Amino acid sequence: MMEPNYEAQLTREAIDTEKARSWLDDPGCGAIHIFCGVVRDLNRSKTVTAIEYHAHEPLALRSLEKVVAGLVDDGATKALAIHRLGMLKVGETSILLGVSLPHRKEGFGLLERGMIEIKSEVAVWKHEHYRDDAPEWIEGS
Amino acid sequence: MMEPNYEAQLTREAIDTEKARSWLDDPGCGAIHIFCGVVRDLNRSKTVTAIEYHAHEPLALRSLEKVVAGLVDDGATKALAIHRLGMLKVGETSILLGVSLPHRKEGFGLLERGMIEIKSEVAVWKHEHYRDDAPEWIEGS
Amino acid sequence: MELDLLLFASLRDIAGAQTLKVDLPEGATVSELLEMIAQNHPEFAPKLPHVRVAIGDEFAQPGDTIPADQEIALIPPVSGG
Amino acid sequence: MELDLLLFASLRDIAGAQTLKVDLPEGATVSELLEMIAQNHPEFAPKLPHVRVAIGDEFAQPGDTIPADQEIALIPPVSGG
Repeated sequence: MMEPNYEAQLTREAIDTEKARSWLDDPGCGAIHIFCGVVRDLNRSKTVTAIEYHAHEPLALRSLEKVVAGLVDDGATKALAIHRLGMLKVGETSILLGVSLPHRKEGFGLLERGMIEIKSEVAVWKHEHYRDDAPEWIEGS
Repeated sequence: MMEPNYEAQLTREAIDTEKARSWLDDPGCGAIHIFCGVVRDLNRSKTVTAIEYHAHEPLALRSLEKVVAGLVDDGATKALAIHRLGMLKVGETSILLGVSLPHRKEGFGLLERGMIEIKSEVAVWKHEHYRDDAPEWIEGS
Repeated sequence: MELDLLLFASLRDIAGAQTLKVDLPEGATVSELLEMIAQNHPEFAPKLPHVRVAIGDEFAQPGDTIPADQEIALIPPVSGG
Repeated sequence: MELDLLLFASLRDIAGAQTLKVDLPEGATVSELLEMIAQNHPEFAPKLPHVRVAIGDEFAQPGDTIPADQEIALIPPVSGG
């Protein structure tokens, strides 16, 4: 039986970049591209202390699967997306998107497109917590 | 004292993607981009069993430093390049290039440019080992 | 038919709850659902132009019929990643 | 002055060694070094149009003077990454 060549996950555990790289590994691939979206300490001029990521889980997972399946359709040998949910501190990875392919050239564009699709289609919302203000839901990216 | 915001390394140890991600981490960064070049099992129609990476080490390290310094000059908050040397099996990472920055958009182009510079300027050579032929030096990429 | 619509993000704050109970005629479409909410729950009206409806694990089209046996959700603009 | 030029990749195979001993006049430039190799070691001639010279940890320009006290290397087209 063939191993599936794409994978989408929602998780409440810390995302391990090395484990993602291992999953993407393939003997025919000379290139592995990984993008990590990370919680940063500043958004819209407010000091962010943490972000809670909340999802419509079945819908989000389905959309995430469509994104990685699309990347494989368009040339990735393997594609992996993992979105973290729950409360994240500054510096933690909220999304990891990765692709492997024989040569690196097309990988940059595939990851960029995948992230645009994730940002517009995956049913996840940030509830941002600030040092000096009440938490806010972010809608639209 | 300020931490340096770029780093270049030559190593004979396996490259750990998660450790690289941690080094790139910065509270002001929402994006971490990592590219791994990996030994693949086919090159120029020959079955590759291993590649030995050989360097002019001082020259290679200096060029690698210039590449990552250039990425920081052009907008990366941090930039890291690690080139592995010695004998590598199929599937192992030979080069890791990573950048972190506040927003992801510019990161794809920075990594792509950095890899082009590494491929043309860093004094490292592949000695490819094949299943069915004598090993060959690769010159030019 | 009675439905508990799933709410997300700011819609939960507006409702003060995770769901919104609505009563719809059988065969109502997605756009009829949204019109009904705008009329009966005007506190949601400013949000609705940007809200999509999901049926189960798929986004729905305006003309789709609302089924009685699947989860229906109101999806404000997403902000994941 | 006598120099041991560092060789890499296919240049090592051609020389059957990791270095090439050359004797240069004081003040010789990088391009004079390459011309001298082409004349005295014709087995390298086909490679030289694509070879760069490094002085210490920097690539040199054709007009640079070869110093006596730094490592001089012949750099064929690289293939790392």
